[in-house]
Amino acid sequence: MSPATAKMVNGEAAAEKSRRWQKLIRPELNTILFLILSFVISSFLTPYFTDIEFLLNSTSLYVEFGLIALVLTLVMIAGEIDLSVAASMTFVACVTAQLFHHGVRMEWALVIGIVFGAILGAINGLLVTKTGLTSLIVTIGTMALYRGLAQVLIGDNSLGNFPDWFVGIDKRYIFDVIPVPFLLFIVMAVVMEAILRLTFFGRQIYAIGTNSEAAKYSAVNTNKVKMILFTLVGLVAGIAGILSMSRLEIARYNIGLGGELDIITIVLLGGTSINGGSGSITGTFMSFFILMILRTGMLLANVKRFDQLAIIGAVLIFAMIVSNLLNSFTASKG
Amino acid sequence: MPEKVPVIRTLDISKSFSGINVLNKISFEVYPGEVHALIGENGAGKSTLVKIICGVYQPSAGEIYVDEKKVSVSSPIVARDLGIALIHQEPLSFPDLDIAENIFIGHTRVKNKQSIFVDWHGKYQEARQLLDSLGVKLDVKAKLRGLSVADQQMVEIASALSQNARVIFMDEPTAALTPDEVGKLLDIIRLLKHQGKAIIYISHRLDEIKEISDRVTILRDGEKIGTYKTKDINRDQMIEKMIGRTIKELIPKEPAKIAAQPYLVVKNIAIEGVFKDISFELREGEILGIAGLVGAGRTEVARALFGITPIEKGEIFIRGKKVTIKSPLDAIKYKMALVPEDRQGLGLLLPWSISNNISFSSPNRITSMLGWLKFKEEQLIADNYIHNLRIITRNSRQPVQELSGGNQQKVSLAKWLLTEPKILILDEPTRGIDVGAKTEIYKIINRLAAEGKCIIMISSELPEILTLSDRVLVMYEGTMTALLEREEISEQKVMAAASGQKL
Amino acid sequence: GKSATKEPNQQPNASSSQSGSAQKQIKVVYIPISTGIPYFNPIIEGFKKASQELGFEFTMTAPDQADPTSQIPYIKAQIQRGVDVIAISPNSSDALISVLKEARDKGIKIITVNDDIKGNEKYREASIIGTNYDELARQMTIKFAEFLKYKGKFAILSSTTDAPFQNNSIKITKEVLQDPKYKDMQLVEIAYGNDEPQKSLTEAEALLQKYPDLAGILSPTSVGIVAAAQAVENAGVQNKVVAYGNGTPNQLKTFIKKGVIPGAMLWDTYRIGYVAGYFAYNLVKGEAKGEEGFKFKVPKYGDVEVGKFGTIYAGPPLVFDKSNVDQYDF
Amino acid sequence: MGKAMLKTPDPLSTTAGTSYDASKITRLFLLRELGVIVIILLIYATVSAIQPRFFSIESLVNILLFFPFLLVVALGEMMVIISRNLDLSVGSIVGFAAIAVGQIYVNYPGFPIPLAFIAGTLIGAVLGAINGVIVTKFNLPSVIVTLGTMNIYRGLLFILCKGQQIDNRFIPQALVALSQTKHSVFYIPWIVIFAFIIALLVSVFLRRTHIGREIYAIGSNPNAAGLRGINVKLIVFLIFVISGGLSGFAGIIYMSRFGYVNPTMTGMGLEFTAIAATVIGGTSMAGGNGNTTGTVLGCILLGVIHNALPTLGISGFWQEATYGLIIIVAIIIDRLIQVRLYQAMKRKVSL
Ligand SMILES: Nc1ncnc2c1ncn2[C@@H]1O[C@H](COP(=O)(O)OP(=O)(O)OP(=O)(O)O)[C@@H](O)[C@H]1O
Ligand SMILES: Nc1ncnc2c1ncn2[C@@H]1O[C@H](COP(=O)(O)OP(=O)(O)OP(=O)(O)O)[C@@H](O)[C@H]1O
Ligand SMILES: [Mg+2]
Ligand SMILES: [Mg+2]
Repeated sequence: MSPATAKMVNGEAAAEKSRRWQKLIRPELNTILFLILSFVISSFLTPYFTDIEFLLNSTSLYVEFGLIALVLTLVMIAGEIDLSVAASMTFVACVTAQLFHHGVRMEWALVIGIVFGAILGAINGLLVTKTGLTSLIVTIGTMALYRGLAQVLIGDNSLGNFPDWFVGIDKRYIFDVIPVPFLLFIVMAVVMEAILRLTFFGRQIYAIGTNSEAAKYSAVNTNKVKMILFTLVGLVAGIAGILSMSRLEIARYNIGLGGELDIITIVLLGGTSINGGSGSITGTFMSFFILMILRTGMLLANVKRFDQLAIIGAVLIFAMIVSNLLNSFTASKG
Repeated sequence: MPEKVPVIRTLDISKSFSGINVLNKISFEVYPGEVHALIGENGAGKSTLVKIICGVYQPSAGEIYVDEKKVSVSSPIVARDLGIALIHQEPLSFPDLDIAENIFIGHTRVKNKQSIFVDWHGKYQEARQLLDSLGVKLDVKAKLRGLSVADQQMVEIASALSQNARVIFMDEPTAALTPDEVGKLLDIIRLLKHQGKAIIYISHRLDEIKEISDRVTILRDGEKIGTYKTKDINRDQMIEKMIGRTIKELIPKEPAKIAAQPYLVVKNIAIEGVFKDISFELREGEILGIAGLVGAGRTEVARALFGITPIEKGEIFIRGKKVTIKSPLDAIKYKMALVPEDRQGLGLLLPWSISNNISFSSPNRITSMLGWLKFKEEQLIADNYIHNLRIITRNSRQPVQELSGGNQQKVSLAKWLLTEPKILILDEPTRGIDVGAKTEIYKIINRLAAEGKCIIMISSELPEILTLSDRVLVMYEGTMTALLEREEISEQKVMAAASGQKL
Repeated sequence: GKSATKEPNQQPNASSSQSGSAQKQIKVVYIPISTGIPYFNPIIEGFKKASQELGFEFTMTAPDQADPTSQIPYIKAQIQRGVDVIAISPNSSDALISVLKEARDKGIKIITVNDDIKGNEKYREASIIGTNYDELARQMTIKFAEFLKYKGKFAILSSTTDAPFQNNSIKITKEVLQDPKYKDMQLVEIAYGNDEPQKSLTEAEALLQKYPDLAGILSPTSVGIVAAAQAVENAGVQNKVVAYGNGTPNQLKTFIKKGVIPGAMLWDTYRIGYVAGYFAYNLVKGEAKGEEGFKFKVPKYGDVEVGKFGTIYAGPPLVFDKSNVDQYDF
Repeated sequence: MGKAMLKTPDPLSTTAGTSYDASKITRLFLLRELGVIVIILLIYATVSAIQPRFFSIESLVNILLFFPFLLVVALGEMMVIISRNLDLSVGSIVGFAAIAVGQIYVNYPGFPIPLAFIAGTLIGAVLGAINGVIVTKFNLPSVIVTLGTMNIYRGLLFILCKGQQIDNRFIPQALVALSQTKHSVFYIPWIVIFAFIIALLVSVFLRRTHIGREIYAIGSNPNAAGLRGINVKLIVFLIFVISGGLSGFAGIIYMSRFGYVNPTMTGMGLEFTAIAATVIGGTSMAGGNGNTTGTVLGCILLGVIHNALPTLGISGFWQEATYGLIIIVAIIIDRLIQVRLYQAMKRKVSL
C-alpha cells in the first residue's frame, strides 16, 4: 500500500466527520433556525402563546394548505409547479356540496369529489405532458378555469346543511388533544417522506428535477411520473377541499382564494428549489409549523397585518443569511 | 531553456477537498514558446492543478508566479486579465447563445473597452475565421443547443484562441475529436508556439503528447513524479511513471464465439435530415465499430436505436422479430443499453452520489418486492464497481460532480453494465480515460463479447476501432459509406470511407 | 352574564398580571373586512373615541385580504385572548358561523358592524350598520333617475357577484324601477369589477364602448364609482353619461368639483364605530341587549333604537354634492 | 454545468438534438412570436365579429391603456427570469414607489411630474438594489429573498402611509392626463408611449450590449458564466436594480392611470401577472432565453383578453372560467402553430 493511499484513508475519516457535521447543518438548517426564532418571537410577543392545546387547535386552520404543500413539494422537486391547487380544492368542495344537495348520499358525494380532484390534477398533467407547455402557464390557466367553473356551478350561494357526522372535523380529537386534521397531516407527511426517500419512484422524481434529459436517457418515463404527481396533487387538493367543507360547514366558490401563494411559500421556505432537483418533506413539514406559529403568535399579539408581513419577511431572510454563514463557516473548516 | 524567464511557475501548490489531499506540493514552470504536457491517470490532479492556476479553485497552500511575479489568482477574471486562457475539460457552453457569442462572451468587453455595444458584424466575421482555421463547419449564428460534445469542444477551443492569451491551458481538448481534427488543432498549437505563447497540454493520448510537446510533467496521486524532455522519454516509460507499472496499451481482440444467427438486424433506418439508409446485422458475441468524422451522425444513430429520437423509416429486428422502439423504456425491455457520449449532460446526475447514479437504471436490482429501496444492496453494488473499474473516489457516497472526468466516465459505464444488457451501445466509451483504465475497458468489452453480448462501439479513436471491431460501419454526413468485415478492416479504408468515399 | 366570568384557558401569569386591578377592564376588538380600505378608518376612529370616553380597551386587527375565510384565524386568536366583545364586519355571512359559535360558547359577545351575517342573525347579539341600506338604495336610485331625467340606458357597476350589500342594493334598484315613472329607463347590464381598480376601470370603459348611447352608470361600491368617474372623464363624456353611487367624499371630491359626477351617497361611517362602541360597552355591562325596541343613549346622537332582527341603524343616509362635499373628511 | 445545459423546457429543442443553420434559427425566432400574434388577431377578430364595437379606435386605446403598467414591470421581470432568477417583490415595489411619491404629493403638491417619475424609479431601484445585495452577497436563492422582501416592502409601505389611501385629490391632474386620450398623440396616451420607449431601450440593451448578452449567458449556464470571466454577481445585482427601477417607474404609471394609490391594492398580485405575460411571450423559466417582442406581445394578449371579456358581455359568473379557458386554448394553439411550422421547416430543409 503506497503512502498516498494511506493518506487517503485517514483523510477520509476526517472528511466523514466534517460531512456528518454538514449533514447536520446543511439542508434544513434555515428552516430549523426559523422555527426556533418564530417560537421565541411568538412567546416573547404574547403570554397567550404557550398554550399547546390552542396551538394544536390552530393547525386545523392551515392544515388544508399544509396537506397540499406536502404533495406540491414532490411536484416542485420534479421541476414543475401547480398554481391551480387552491382552485381545485374549492372546485372539489363545490362539486361535492352540489352533489349532496342534489340528493347524492354524502358518502358517495365525498368519494366522487375526491376522484374529481384527481381528474382535475390529471387534466393539468395531460396539458403539461402532452403539449409540452410550461406547467406555470398551464396552471395559471386552469387556476382561473377551475375557480371560474366553481363559481358557475354554485354562483354566489353558499351550500351547507351537511350531515352532522360530516361537519366539524377540526373539533374531533384523537386522545382528546390531537385534532383529526392534524393527525392527517402527520400521516400524509410520513407517507410522502417514505415515497420520496425510500422508493425508487422518489428517486425518479429527484432525477427529473435534476436533469430531465439525463433521466430520460436513464429510461425514466418522465411523462408518466409527472402525470402521477399532478394527479396526486389534485387528489390531495380534493381531500383538502372536503376538509375545508367539514371545518367551515359550507362550500363556496371563493374559499381559499389566493391560497396557492401561501402553499408555495410553505414549500419554498422548506428549502425546495423552484428549479427542481432538491427539497424535502421534512423541510415542508417544518416550514408549515413555522408559518403557523409565527402567524398565530402575531395574531394573538394583535400585531397589525402588515407589520406581520414585514416581520415574516425579515425573519425569513435573516434565518437564511445566518444559516448560509454557518454553512460556509463549517465548509471552510472542513 | 534556462535563459528564459518562465511565464508561469508554481511553487509547492497543494490542494485538498474536504480534508482529502488531491495535490501535494506541485512545482513546475512553463516557458514562452513551450508546449508543456501534463499527464497522469484519471484523478491524478491534472485538472485541479490547472484550475488553480486559472483561478477556478484556490490552492490550500503554495504560490503562483507569472513572469516571476507572485500573483494571487482569485478568480477566472483575474486569470483572464493576466493573459491566461483555459480550455476546460468539460466544455463551458451556453446553449441559448449562438456560436459566435459562445466564443466571445466574457472577454470581448475587455478587448473593446471603448464601446458597451456589441459589434455583431465584426464578431461574426472573426468567429467564422477562427472556426475556419480550426477546420470546423459550423454556422456561427446558430444556437449552440444540441451541438455534439466534439463541436462544443471546438467552440471552446476557438474561444480560448480568440482571447489572444499568452498562456493557454488545454485540458483534454482532443478527447472528443477525430484524428483529422486533432491534426488541425496540433497545427494551430505549433503556430501558437511559434508566436511565443506557452501551451499547457493535457491529454491521455500519448501519441499526441509525443508529437507536440517539448516537455512533459507527470503526476500520480497528486504527487509530481517528474518533468522530462519529451524526446528523452518513451511511451512505455511515460505509462510506467503514470501508473506505476507497465501495461500493454492496446490489448488484442479476443475472438469471441460468434453465433450463427444475427441477433439484431437494422434495415434502412432513417430520420429525415439526420441520417438515412443505415443497415447492419449484429450477432451475439460480435463487436460493431462505428467510425466517422465528428458530426457524421453516429451519435444520432445510437440515439435512434435507443428510442430517444425514434426512427422515422426502416425496421429493426431483434431475434428475427420486428420491434418498435419509441423510448428508452422500450429499449431497456429489449435489454439494450446506451452509454452516451455526453456524460455530464446525459449520462449522469451530477449532484447525485456514485452509488445512486450506478443503480439508477436498474431499479429491479435495488428494490424489494414491495418497492422499497435496498440501500445496503445498492452500496454493495457500487463498491463492487468502484473496485472493479478502479474508480478513484473517497467512497460511493461522493457526488459524481466531484470526480475527475475519467472517473465520471467509469461511473456512467458502470451504470449501464449493471442493467446487464444484451445489446450494449457505447458512444465514445474511452473519452477522457487514461491508458490504464482504457485497457480495463477494452478487457470489459472483450469479456462482454465473450459472454455473448452484442456490442456497438462508436469511437473517434481509430486504433480502438481497428483492433476491437469484428465489423466496422463507417458514416459520412448521415449516410453509411462502408460496412467492413473483419478481414477488410484497415486504417486506409476506414479513413477513406469516413471522408465520403463510398466503398 | 354568567359565562362572561369564565376565563377561557389563560396562562396563569397572564391573568395574574391583570388581576392587579380589582375589576377587569372590558376588552373590545374590531375586525374590519381587511386592512387598507380607507372606508373603515372613520369606523375605527369612532370606536376609539367611544373607548376613550367609556374607558374600555379597544383593539383593531384585520387580515390583508377580504376572502370569506381570512377572518377566521383572527377570530380564533381573539377567543384565545379572551376578549369580551368581537365586533366584526363579516366577509361572509356563513363561512364564519362555525368559529362565531365557538366564540359564543366561550361567552364572548358578537356584534356585526357595517354589514350583517344575513340568515344567520342568531349567531350575533346585534348588528350596527351605517344607515337603513334599503332606504339608501331606494333614495340613490331615485336621485340617479332624476339626474338621468327619467330616460335612457344605464348600467350598474358592482363589486363581486357574491357581495350581499351590492346584490341587495341592485335588487332594490330594480324594485324601484318597477314604477311606471321610470319606464323609459333601461338597465342594460350589470358589470362586476371585483373591487379591483384595474378590473373596475376596464369594465367601466367597456360599458362606455359597448353602449355609445349609455346615459348613466350606477355604482353602489366605492371602488366602482371611482372607476366609473375615471372612465367618464377619460372618455370626456361627462355631459352625456351620469355616474352616481356610493363612495367616500375624499375619494370623490375632485370628480365632484370638476363636475365629472354630480355627487354621491353614503352614511356617516364615524358614527357607526362610535355607536357600536357604546353598544358593545353596554352589552358587556349587561345593560344593553339586541332586542327589537331596546333603546340606548349615545352622546351627541341621542337615543338609538334597536330594530328588527337586532339591527341598529347608526344614522340617516348622507347625500353629498358640490355644495357640501368639503364638509366631510373621510 | 450539465444540468444547466440540459434544462430543456422547450420540447422543440429536444426534438431537435442537432443544430441548424442561422437563417432557419432567425426564422424560427420570428415564428415563435407569430403564434402569439395569430392568437391576438384571432381573439380580436372573433370578438369584433360578435361585438363590432370592439373593432374601434377607442377599444384599441383601451387595450393599449391596459398594459403599459404591466409591460414596464414585465420587462424588468423578463430580464430577471432570463438570468435564471425570479423577482417576486415587483408588486410590492410598485406599491411602495407609488405610495412614497404619493406622500410627496400629499406634502408638496407642486412636485414636478418628471421628478415624480425619476423619484419613483430611484426608489424602486433602491429597493431592487436591496434585493440584489441580499441575493448576491449571501448567495441566496432569489425566489426566497424576494418572497421575503415582497412582504417586507408591503409592510413598510403600510407604515409609510399609516395604512391610508392616497386619494385622487392629491394626485396632480397633469399626471393623470398622461394616461388620458384627450391629451395624447394620435389617440395614443403618453404612458403607452413611455412604455414602448422603455421596451425599445430594454430591447437594445439586451440585444446590442455586452452586459445584455451576458445576462443571457448567466441564465443559460450560471457556473460556466463565472468561469468564463463574467462578473455574475455584479450583473445579477444590476438586473435586480433595473427590475426594481422599472417597477418604481410603473408605480408612477399606476398613479397616472388610476389617480389614487391604495396601500393594499396597488401592485398586489402583480408579480404573477407579470411572470405570466413574460412566459406567454416565450421566455423560459429556466433562463437563458426570452425577448422584448415576446413580452410586449404577451402583455398585449393579456390586454386583449381582459378587454374582450367585458365587451362580449359575458356574465360575471362566467368571466373567470372563460378567462382561464381562453388562456389555455391560446397557449395550446400557440404551441401547435410553433410545432407545425417547425416541422414544415424541417421537411423543407432536408429536401
Ligand atoms: N470539487 C471537488 N470536490 C472534491 N473532490 C474533488 C473536486 N474536484 C476534484 N476532486 C478530486 O480531486 C482528484 C483530482 O481530480 P482532477 O479532476 O484534477 O483529475 P484529473 O487528473 O484531471 O483526472 P482526469 O484525467 O480523469 O480528468 C480526484 O480524485 C477528484 O475526485
Ligand atoms: N440535419 C442536420 N443539419 C445540420 N447539421 C446536422 C444535421 N444533422 C446532424 N448535424 C450535425 O451532426 C452533429 C450531430 O451528429 P452526431 O452527434 O450524431 O455526430 P457524431 O458522428 O456522433 O459526431 P461526434 O463525434 O461529435 O459525436 C451535429 O453537431 C450537427 O452539426
Ligand atoms: Mg481532468
Ligand atoms: Mg458522437
